[in-house]
Amino acid sequence: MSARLLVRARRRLDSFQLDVDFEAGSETFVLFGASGAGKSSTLNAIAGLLHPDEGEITLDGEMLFRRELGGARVNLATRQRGVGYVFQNYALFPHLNAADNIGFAVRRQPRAAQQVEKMLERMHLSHLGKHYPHELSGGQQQRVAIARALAHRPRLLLLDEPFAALDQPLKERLQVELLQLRRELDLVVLYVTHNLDDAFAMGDRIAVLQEGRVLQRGRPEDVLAEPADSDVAQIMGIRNIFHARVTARSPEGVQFDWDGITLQAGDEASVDTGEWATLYIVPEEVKIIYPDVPLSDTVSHNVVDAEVNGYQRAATHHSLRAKVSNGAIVETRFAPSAYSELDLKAGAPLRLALRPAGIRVLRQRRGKRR
Amino acid sequence: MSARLLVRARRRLDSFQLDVDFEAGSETFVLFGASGAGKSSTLNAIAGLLHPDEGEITLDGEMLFRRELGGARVNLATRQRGVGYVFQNYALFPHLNAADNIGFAVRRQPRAAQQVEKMLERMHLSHLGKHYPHELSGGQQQRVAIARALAHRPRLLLLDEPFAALDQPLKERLQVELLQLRRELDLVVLYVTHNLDDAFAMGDRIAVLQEGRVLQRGRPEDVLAEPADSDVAQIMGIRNIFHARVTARSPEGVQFDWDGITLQAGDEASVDTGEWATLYIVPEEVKIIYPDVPLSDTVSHNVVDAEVNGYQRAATHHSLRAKVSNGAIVETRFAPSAYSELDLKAGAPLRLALRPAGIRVLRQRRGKRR
Amino acid sequence: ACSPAEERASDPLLLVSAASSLSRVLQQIRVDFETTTADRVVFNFGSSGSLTQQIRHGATVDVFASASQQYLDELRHEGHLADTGLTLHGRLVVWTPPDEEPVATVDELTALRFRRIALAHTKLAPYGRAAIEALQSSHVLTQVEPRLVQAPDVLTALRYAESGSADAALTALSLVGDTDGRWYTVPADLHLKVQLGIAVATGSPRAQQARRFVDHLSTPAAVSIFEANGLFLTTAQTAL
Amino acid sequence: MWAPLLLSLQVTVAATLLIICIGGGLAVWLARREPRGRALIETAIHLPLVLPPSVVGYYLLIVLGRRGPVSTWLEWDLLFSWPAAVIAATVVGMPLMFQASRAAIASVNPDLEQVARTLGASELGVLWRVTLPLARRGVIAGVVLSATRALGEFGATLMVAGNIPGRTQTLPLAIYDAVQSNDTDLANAMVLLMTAVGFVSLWWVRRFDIGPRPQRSGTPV
Amino acid sequence: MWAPLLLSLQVTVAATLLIICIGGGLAVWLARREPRGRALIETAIHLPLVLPPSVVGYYLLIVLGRRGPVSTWLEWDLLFSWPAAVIAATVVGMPLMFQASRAAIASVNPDLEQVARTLGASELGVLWRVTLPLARRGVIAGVVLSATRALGEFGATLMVAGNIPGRTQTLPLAIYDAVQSNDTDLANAMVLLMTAVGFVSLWWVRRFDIGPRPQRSGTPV
Ligand SMILES: Nc1ncnc2c1ncn2[C@@H]1O[C@H](COP(=O)(O)OP(=O)(O)OP(=O)(O)O)[C@@H](O)[C@H]1O
Ligand SMILES: Nc1ncnc2c1ncn2[C@@H]1O[C@H](COP(=O)(O)OP(=O)(O)OP(=O)(O)O)[C@@H](O)[C@H]1O
Ligand SMILES: [Mg+2]
Ligand SMILES: [Mg+2]
Repeated sequence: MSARLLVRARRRLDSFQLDVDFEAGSETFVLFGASGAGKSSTLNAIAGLLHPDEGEITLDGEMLFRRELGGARVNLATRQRGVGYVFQNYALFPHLNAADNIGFAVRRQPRAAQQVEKMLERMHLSHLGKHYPHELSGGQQQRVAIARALAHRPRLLLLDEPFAALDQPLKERLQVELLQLRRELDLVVLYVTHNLDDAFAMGDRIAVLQEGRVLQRGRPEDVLAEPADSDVAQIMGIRNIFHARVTARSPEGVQFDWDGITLQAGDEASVDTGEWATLYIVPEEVKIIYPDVPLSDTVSHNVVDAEVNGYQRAATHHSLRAKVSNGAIVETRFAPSAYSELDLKAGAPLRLALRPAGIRVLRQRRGKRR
Repeated sequence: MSARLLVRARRRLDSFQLDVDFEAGSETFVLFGASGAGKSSTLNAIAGLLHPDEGEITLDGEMLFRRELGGARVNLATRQRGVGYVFQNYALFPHLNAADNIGFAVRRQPRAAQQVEKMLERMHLSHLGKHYPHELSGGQQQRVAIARALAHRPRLLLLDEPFAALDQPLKERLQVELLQLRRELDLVVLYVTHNLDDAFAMGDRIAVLQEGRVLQRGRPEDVLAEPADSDVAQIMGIRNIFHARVTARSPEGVQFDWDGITLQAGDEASVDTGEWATLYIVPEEVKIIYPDVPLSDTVSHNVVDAEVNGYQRAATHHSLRAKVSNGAIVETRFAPSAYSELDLKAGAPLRLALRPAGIRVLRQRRGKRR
Repeated sequence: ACSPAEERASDPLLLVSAASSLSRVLQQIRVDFETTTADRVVFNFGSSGSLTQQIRHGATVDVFASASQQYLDELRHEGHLADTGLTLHGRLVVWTPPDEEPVATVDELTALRFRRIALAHTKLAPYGRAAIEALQSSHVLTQVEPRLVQAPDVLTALRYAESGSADAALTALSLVGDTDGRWYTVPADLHLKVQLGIAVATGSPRAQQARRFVDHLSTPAAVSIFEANGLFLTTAQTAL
Repeated sequence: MWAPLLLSLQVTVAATLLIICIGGGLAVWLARREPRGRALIETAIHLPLVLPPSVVGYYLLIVLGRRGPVSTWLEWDLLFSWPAAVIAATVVGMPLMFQASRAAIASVNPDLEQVARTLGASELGVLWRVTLPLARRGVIAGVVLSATRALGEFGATLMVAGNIPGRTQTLPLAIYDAVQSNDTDLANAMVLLMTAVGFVSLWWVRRFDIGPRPQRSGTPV
Repeated sequence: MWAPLLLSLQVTVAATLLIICIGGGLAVWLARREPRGRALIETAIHLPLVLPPSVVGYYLLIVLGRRGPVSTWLEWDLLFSWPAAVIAATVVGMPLMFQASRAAIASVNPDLEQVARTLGASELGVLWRVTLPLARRGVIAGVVLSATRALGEFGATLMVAGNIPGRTQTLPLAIYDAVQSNDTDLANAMVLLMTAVGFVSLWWVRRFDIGPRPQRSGTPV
């Protein structure tokens, strides 16, 4: 039988209510959500470190936990659950050096020393086996924690932001190794992250969490392409989400009234005239119009007046936030070299073209207005 | 006088040797480097938690530390250095709740309660003031640590991966706030990160660290555009770095012999025929050639045979690693939707076009061969 | 109001340091004494050795009642005690618990039913020394020696037997009066006299009252209380 | 029965305060430092624990006695007064406070002390607001142990303070007297009283012991 | 002087082992749990600390005596033998071990115990490989305190073991005798010997105390 994890758990923590429900097979299943969404609490429940008020957790058909009105109670001890857990704060044993931390579970096994040696190597820590946790850098500590969980050979691997303290090249290498290992050992891996790229790189499927609940599950591409509602869209990093009313439909697309601005969208969304819709504008498709250059064809639609509100740089793009005439803030993204001649200080006036191809409608169930 | 921090410190830690040297003004100065590069150790030295074997640290003209052959020794107590330090592991006081952690330094000041309240609000933690650290999520703990350091009103802010546990939207908001605050208070901010986008978003200037040494300093865009050597290039996330020999120069560009493959580069690098050069290929400019479609103009140069070596997904792009005929691994990047018809399983043969415009030469001092 | 020492010096209470084994009899005499005079007495009970050390190192007491004449002599020699005082002697008894057949001679202690025989410290306590002598004079010491259990003082020796931890105790007649058990008084000629002494301290800030108290101890009323408790007056050196 | 109890409480409170100050101070001093002769200092502190209390009392007698330094230099005649009982209880209870709280203080995560320093706390502030709260349990254990030891102190007290009813007779001494004079009922009553005092104070002190939170700053579990 | 020393060491070692097992076990049990009547249990453990040792000895005498349960049910006649001294020392030293190690065990970061459980450690394994090593300092403090207390135990021992030279006369009893008989030289010599024993054992135990590393898993500082 293939590996399979079922989780249904409800737990009140003060003012926070955890109420999650998902299943994962032999795959990397990503728990994605903002800070405080309940990701770590979910892992704790699965590991048996947090007892749900109600719920059921099974792994490969074996009941790990069950507590329900009228049902028999089950609560398998943590050590019998066969999980490997990388804590968000690592929780390394301060009295053991790196090698002994990793060897904690396997110490008694034959060839334990070699196993530990191999793990250290895998984590690029060979020279640091004798270091105690407080003699390791943050990223080195994190790798020891990963190695320790792996060495235990679990059925189910719980990773709480396991690469958050690692640099990009190292992270990528370890991610590849982890995926390989997962396949070899047919593990269920739960992977907590709030980095979208990591979610895509690792996740066969993803669950989007907010305030303790699972908002949407699915393949990462699918969730990004069709977020269930504007909350999911926002969590998935989609920018420029707005509500607008459909004023007309034509073969070329839909026309919206967006708080006083008329928008022409290329999207052939199945929305009817008069309805409210949630739409988003892809920031790369928002262009800044050079004031003294005649409008080219590509930027001749949806031209709005705006005012610079903020400017941010990243390695491969810059982004600018502008307040458009109806008061909304629109983000635009472009190559670092673009628009360098323009004056983009906060408050400077400018004109934006919101290209129709970049205006998409969220295919959502009747959304709440925000 | 404008704020100014000078750091020169040397310290042996077991097999690791810290040997840093940089200065920062009223700006956000990013310490960038791989795991174990010595970033945290550098901050510790500045805060007075690690004593250099030799060196000198001054802040706004005041000597914080000095220890030199034949010089008078200075070692200002940590509490007099006026630093605010966000530890990589947060180091929250477990016996104090969030509000009391934040108020630790200001407790006695008038209006301390309001100050704390405001800080909690700023960090989006208003409802969690009464929670103890172990009742907070990882990201919430991290924000408490940031608020605590800020509330102290330091002259110099040391941030050790301060947003590593936060989701993207929250991180961006806090980054903007932090930059504002820095400007208002005219602080020197040292910002440790290994996330390139963060380095660009926050860093007025950046220092690239490796094995305890500063390899290069400068504006992030400049360092990325002109990395001092292939190590820096690699740390800055530049892919496909290779060594090749210049075989010819022509008005259109340079021709290289890359371990048996002839490469045409668009770059007008100042390299002479016969010289060795370090070059890199921008992964976005590597195109996969559809086997049955005639070569278009854009992909007619530098066509090489290759074999799929790995495939990785991210949110906004996918990337493929291919082993080309001379044995090198070349990474290519493309939109998630591209090439979906192709069979890109590991081992599948394919042809790549390395567009001349994407082949750049590192302007470096005589580099070591790797 | 001032230093503790001055406070104590001006305190009208007469402080009598006394061996714990004398506590019963001295309490009775105090009642008698306090009905005849206006003086008030307070006791400081302890082991004679400790009390001796206290006096030696300058503790302010008015009267010292030692379970061992030897300590008294030492202190007197060192000048801590005045000549005023009296000497008593006690009687050694073989005490047996109520459920045990009492003995009629010391020899009977060789009987095997006496698996453990408690006695006081054989070097420091006069009753302990006397017990050894009595056993020796009865020619049974070598036989019973392995069965002897040495308690720190006569009181504890009695407790051992009372609690059933020992089958018999060689203890003081002065202690057994109110016990349930039975006892055999060892003939006085089997051991050297067990001498107890009471004397006035030279450092006493209430020398007058102290002497009055010591004098009272040799009055017929006090002597009869002593005798009722198994203690007998040997000599008395009165103050006047 | 009540006079000895009150005196005992008075002596215990005074001794405990002294023990907390001196023993706690020594513990703080020696928790992280390694002064030369540290082992000697520690042995000296522990000595009253290995010696029979009455022998400790004997040495105290010499120190406090008429020819001792306290009497000749300070002109304090403390023998047979309740302060002498306080001194005896202090000396005998000290090692308990010292050892238990030193261990706890040495176990505090130094990072947390460091971060307090970066926040401008003085060394005293660090001690008071970080180290001691985090070492709370061990320090309280030390206080409990030394206070109960002080409450039960007997041998050394008997030696230097005497056993004078109404003046220096503490509850343990009264119990001893009662046992000696075979007054089992009184003895048992006073033992019960002692037990009650112990129970109440343990119960009271436990509230601090549990404290607000466990010592960690981890992820919720 | 040498016979009492050897006997003292023998008694101390045996008592310390008992204390570690029983006191340590109770500490582990009560460190994290709140069974009903916990305060009562703790009071009972602490009782020997608040009572004068000789009174403890008196009660032990009753328990161990010929009419007590140990003698009548178990048919063990322990009085006036060295095992009785061991029992006296154990009872008197127990609260020190209990209190000091309970505090240390309760202060261990529960996350670390949890992570050990996820790594398949049994409860005993967690205790042995995580909790105790991390509570090391406090546990050692407890052992040191109770061992030295056992070494110096006098009042209760005197009561139940007697003071039989060569058989049950431990070093403290010998010192007491010497002091009582005003043999100052012998007393001082034996006190010096006691001090030396204390010094050597403290010095020896300190090696474990310092241990490999401070208790934290933080960034290097
Ligand atoms: N013991 C507790 N008592 C009260 N509230 C708690 C407790 N533990 C957690 N919480 C709350 O539960 C919520 C979820 O916490 P959790 O650690 O699961 O978040 P998370 O998704 O892992 O966040 P992060 O990405 O910041 O680590 C948080 O708001 C936190 O404050
Ligand atoms: N006390 C110590 N003893 C020995 N080596 C140490 C000690 N402290 C740190 N090191 C070593 O020094 C190097 C630098 O550590 P540092 O914490 O400064 O790295 P870092 O750049 O902050 O890395 P990361 O991004 O992983 O946090 C590491 O290799 C670490 O193992
Ligand atoms: Mg978390
Ligand atoms: Mg670091």
